[in-house]
Amino acid sequence: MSVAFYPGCSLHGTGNDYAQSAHAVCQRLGLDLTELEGWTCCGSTPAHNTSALLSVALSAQNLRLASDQQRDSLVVACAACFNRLRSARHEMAHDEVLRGRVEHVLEAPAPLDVRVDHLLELLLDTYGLDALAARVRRPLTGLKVACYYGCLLVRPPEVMAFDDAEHPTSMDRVLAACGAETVDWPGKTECCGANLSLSRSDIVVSLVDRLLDQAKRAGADVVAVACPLCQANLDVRQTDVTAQTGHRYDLPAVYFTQLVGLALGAGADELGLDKSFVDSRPTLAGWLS
Amino acid sequence: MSTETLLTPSAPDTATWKPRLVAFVCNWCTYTGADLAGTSRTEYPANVRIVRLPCSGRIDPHFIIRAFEQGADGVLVSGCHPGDCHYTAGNYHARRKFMVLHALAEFLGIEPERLQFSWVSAAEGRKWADVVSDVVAGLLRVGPVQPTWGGAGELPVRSLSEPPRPVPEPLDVVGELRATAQRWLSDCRVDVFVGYGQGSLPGRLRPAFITSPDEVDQLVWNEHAVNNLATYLTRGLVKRHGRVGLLVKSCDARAVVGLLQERQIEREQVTLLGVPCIGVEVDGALAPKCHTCDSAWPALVDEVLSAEVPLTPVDGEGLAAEIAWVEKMSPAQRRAWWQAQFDRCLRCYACRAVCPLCYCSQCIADQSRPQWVSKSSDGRGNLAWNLVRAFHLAGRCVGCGECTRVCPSNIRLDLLNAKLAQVVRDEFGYVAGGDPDLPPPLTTYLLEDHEEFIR
Amino acid sequence: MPTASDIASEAALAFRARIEHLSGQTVSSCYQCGKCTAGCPVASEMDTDPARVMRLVQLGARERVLRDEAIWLCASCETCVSRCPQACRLPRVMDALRAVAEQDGYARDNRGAALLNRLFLAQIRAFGRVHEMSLVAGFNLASRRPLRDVTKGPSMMRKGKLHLLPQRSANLPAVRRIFERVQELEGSET
Amino acid sequence: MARIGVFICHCGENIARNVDVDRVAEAAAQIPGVAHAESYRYMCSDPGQRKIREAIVAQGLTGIVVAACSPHMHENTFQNAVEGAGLNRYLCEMANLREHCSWVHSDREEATSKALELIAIMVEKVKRNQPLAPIRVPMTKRALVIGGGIAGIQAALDIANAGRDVVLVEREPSIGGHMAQLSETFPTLDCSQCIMTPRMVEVKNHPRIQLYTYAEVEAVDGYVGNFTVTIRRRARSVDESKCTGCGACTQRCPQKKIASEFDAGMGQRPAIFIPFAQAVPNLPVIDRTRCTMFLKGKCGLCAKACPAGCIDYEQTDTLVTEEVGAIVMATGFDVQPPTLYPEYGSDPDIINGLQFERLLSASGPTAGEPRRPSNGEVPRSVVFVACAGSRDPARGVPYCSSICCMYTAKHALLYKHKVHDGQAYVFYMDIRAAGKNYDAFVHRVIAEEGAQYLRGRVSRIYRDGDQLVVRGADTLSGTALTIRADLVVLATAVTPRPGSDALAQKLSVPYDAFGFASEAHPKLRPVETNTAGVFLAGTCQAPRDIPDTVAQAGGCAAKVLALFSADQLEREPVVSRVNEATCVACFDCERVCPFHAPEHRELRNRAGDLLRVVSHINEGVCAGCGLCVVTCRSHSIDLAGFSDEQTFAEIGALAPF
Repeated sequence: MSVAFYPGCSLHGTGNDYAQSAHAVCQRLGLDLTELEGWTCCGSTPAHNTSALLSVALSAQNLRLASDQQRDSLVVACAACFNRLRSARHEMAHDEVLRGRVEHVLEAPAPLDVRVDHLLELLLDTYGLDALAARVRRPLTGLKVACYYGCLLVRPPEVMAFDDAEHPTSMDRVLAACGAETVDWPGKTECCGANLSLSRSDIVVSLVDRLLDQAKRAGADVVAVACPLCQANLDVRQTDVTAQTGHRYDLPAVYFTQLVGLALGAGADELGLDKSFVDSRPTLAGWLS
Repeated sequence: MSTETLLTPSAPDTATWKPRLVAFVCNWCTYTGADLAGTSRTEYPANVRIVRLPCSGRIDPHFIIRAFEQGADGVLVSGCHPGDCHYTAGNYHARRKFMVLHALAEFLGIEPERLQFSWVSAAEGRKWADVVSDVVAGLLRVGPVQPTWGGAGELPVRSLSEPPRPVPEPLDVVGELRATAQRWLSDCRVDVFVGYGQGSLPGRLRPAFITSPDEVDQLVWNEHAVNNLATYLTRGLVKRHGRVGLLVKSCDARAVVGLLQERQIEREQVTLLGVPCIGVEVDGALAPKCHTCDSAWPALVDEVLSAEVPLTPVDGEGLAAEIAWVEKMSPAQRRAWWQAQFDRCLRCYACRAVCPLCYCSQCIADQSRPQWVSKSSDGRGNLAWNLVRAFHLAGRCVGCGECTRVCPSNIRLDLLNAKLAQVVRDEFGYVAGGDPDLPPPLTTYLLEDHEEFIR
Repeated sequence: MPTASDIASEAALAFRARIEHLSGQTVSSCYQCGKCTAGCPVASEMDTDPARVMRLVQLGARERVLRDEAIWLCASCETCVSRCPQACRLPRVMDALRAVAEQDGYARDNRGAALLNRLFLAQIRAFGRVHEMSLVAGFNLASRRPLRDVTKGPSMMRKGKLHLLPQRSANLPAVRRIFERVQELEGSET
Repeated sequence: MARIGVFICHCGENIARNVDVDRVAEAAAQIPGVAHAESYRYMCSDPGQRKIREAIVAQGLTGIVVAACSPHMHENTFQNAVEGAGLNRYLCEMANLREHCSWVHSDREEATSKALELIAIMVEKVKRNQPLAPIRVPMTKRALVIGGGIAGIQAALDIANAGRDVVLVEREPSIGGHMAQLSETFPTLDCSQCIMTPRMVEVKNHPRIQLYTYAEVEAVDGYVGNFTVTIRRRARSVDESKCTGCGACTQRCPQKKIASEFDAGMGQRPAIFIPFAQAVPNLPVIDRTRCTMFLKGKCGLCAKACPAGCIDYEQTDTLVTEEVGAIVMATGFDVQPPTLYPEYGSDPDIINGLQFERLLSASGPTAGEPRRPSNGEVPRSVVFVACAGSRDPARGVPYCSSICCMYTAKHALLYKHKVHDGQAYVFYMDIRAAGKNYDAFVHRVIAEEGAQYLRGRVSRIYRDGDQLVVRGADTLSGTALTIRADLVVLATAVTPRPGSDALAQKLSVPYDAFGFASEAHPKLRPVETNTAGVFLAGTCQAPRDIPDTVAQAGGCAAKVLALFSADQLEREPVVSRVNEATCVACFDCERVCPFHAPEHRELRNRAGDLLRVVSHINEGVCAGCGLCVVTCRSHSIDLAGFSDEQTFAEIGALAPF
């Protein structure tokens, strides 16, 4: 199976620590994570806010590139891009009228031959938990992790077909294979406010406040995420939370790839652990040799 | 030469032509659904005429044929959704029959728009109106039934994909055959033994009915033993003679299975002597049915003659290739092709006489109140007869090919039979002539039977 | 406030039909159970909660719903979708409302999500990708709050999370063509 | 020579507006065989019917076509009218000019010509109609009632009290059904067991009722008036003739921690148990799936404890056969478990309404004190969620379960009565309180008892420490709200009893997509089914409350008694008949018939020698679907009223349009 990696805009910007750690993990596991050549923006929320056709077409353009480059699967790390790409594929497959319109816009047949997989699925299904566990050098024993899936990985369930939409465990299983103890907490799939971060940061602050509170009370040392937007909200907004509510958490929000990389023996700089606002290094010191 | 077509053409003035749609509907769901369309004042085209019957299970394929004969441009068949049947299962049975009919119509080149099926519940007034509008729109698209003559004559009757093959030397079993028959008759195991005897023409065999051990020398076996002796296995024969011994090739034995299933004969009334067969002759070549026959040995036997059977690989596609060849034609071409065939039908009913599974004491083709099939040998009657014959054999024909062999007009009845056997196999997972304890496929159903062809 | 005649008017019905068409959702199937509101992360911030937005669309209360801030607050988190008893994809309705609000000029003064959408798409058009730093800067400028999050930028830059210059995708022409053809197709339909 | 009369109805303006009735009448008179044609404003009215009767007599008509509305509307009316004039009622047909023509086609020209054709079609049919006589068959005047809940009990008592024998079969070890499990009943707050128990005892002591508990219907053969029912009596492992119900065995059983079915899992029972104190019969039963003796082959404590020596580990199931003439299906309902929605999760403190009933019942595991299953404490805050599975086409059931609004209100009230300082919240979508005094009851719960009603659904429930967090909405104020609760009670959907679909199949009763048995007509034949002689009582047909169930059960009893009131059965003569001369006895008819109507008939000569065996349709069983007719290749079967000849004649009249 030939895969191409779709980073998306954020992983080339604010989420570059996600990209960095994802590459570090895949390199150690011997998984090819070559970037899709000439990728373009998936359109994200602004596109589907504006035109359903534009949204699907912008995503389909990338599927088309992958198809032209003879890739079987597009692997995505950013939950938001993943959602757009998989939705676009789903909608083209299930709505003939839309498919026709997209084909008209792309001036090419709909690229339905390319699958869209999330990095978690790559680890779980392609690589396998047993194989992953066998590669663990520094088991994360004793580290309590609250896995945060957010919205876009799992919803809508009919489209995403990713895990159990209300009680997902994919990330928990991956991190458990790395030796971490994942906590059960009610915030797993609650929304962090997503791109309201720019336009209505006050809303995001109150949502993040609740999430951090729940994670903290569940006993988590860190929150693990799979989306640059979630990470930014949970991490960067912690100072605003304190300013707005007086609650202080100091709860690091790290990418799950950073934790997996850690378990596989990668160093802090290689994983970009230096890049978050709430420094995770003190918490993770025990596993940073 | 008949100038009528598969579907009686109207002579339409295209400008004012209005499609004529006949709807056969069940009383409880669709008729009531159409009532609801009325109470809801949901307008739909006036081209439809409803014939009310108690259940979709009461909708006889003959009614549909007759509607086309009467000049309908299209027929709509509609009943209750699965699970809703007033009679619990009528629609499930109907669904199987319609599946076969649908495939048959398509195979004959009748445009799918002309024969449509739907489930409309008593609550679906809107759906009824939509279905009628849709079907009428489809008929407007395909237009009036077009005459098909001309052009058909250029098409060959037979595909050339399978060249004739030589007939192998017959196995030498005659001695053992006569000895076995003699033993059975002497031991009073059977009262009559039915095998092959020498015919009056060279290279032709006739059935031999041996009732005395002294007569067994009349029995012969060679490559001309093409007749299906199961045809003679009737209640009358049993009544006249008592227990029957029957010589069966593997294809004949399959017909016996059908007769057992349909209780035309009791198992203990017949003793089967299997003869290993590696092919029989038709028109100087290996019979078409033998191309794809994969068993020299009959499955259902009491005793079997011994012989060393050379291994011959089954490599022919046989009728499947020819079916594909027919299906590759456009619907109009197919219709013309079949038209040309049916036009030649003399209504001699040799096909009926020779078929082991056509055993009715009074065939509906001979009935006159009502007259199911027009008796004259014209386009209308010929179509009805050939459709009825094929439909009655759906899920029952064992593919012995006798009907086609005896047809004086070379009508490809075997293709019709084989096509429906394909449908029955693919859709219902059933092959005729296998297990005598299985119910025939058109007398049973599965909840999950396909219904993609039903709206 | 809409009057009874507004609600029953042809214009009201046409508005509902337009939203149903654009969203592909049967808005009239909503029976106001409120499960969307109950699970919505931002419902408490909305003057008009999601269920009520659906009701207003059912009534065809165009003016009121298109001017409502609520339609710009939906975070497209899809929580409602996964729990809706009528399997309605409410965020699609919100998308449709935003698109109509944008087309019909109701979003011109919006300094929040609508503005962000425009800037975001402009970036895709310009580079094929989005450049976060100039997006944020542009947004803050245009929304006349240039100092928002002013402390975060330098720190992000230090951490190597922001690049000064935008990247340009090699397939920028293809992206521009997509925008053109979508506009062409949708323009020809309205 | 046929003399057909055609009577065209204007239906006021309903037909006449779009169909030129006068022109149709003129043209109809020209159809060969038509001796009389006229139109009238209202054919179904008295003067209209009189016109038909007079014409029959005056003109010597041999068949009638009434061109009016749907036969489903007035076929019976006109058949009666025809019969009144001395003509056989089956010589009357209707052409549907209203529902199928004037109401759906606005082009007057098209509608008029179609109307004429519809008449022509029916004229051709009626020419070939045969006079038919109702079918009479003998019957056994004894009824079977399946299910011993309130529906079955009521039906059995009503029939037995009217002097007919009843066989009552109950699957569980005791009769009583769900009603015996309930605490108090809305809106009167009668103690459910107090009103139920005397009925149960009455059943047991009734000389005309044969009661089988712990038994199931295995097979049903035959037809209305003449059913043969095979009943499987499951082994109780207890000798019923000797047991006194002293309960010594149940006390000695070492297995004490089995979730009690009667307590809906809220309480526990031993492996040998009497389901509840007032059980009828008051006999224990061994649950063989949990009994140590059956699982490990040793124990025998109950046998040692029994003073009467009636424990019998060797007992086996027995089959009994009963002859009955009518069957009442009263198999009842279940409620879905409280775990349907993943967003609500599964938590011991999230229970369904039936479980809460057991917590509220004086005979329940907490003696009527509401307590949290997780820790046994009295809940200070309870959230009730109505429609927790009902009216949810996406993931639950689309229908309304009908009883939840009322029992939830009752729950809130009983909870407030028992926990005075507790708070009750009720999430609801609509309050459906259409019964007598129901609405006042709900209002009382809201206004006087102080239950906080919130109009909206709950989106999510999760545990936070010792409590549950419930996130719901109140759509009336347009707010999302969060409530911390000690207990959540979900009014889960009412579904048919598992296995009732299999039973319906045995009875040849259709059922809907959810398994509820289908009545013959939703308005006019609500307790009958399409299988003659089988009737429906209670919630096996649709969710309903106790008064409706009791009323329906009474209706069933009346139908059964009416059936039994005649000496012989009379049936519609639309049945199949076999032409024995041409039948080839393949018996495909037998294979396809859903009602097992075809039988084997032996034809013998005068000397008694068997000539042939042919198919024979039992007219008492035949429902008239015509499936056998189509299946018969030799067309030796025909259907009276919808014969091949009639249908061919109809088709023959179709062309040219």
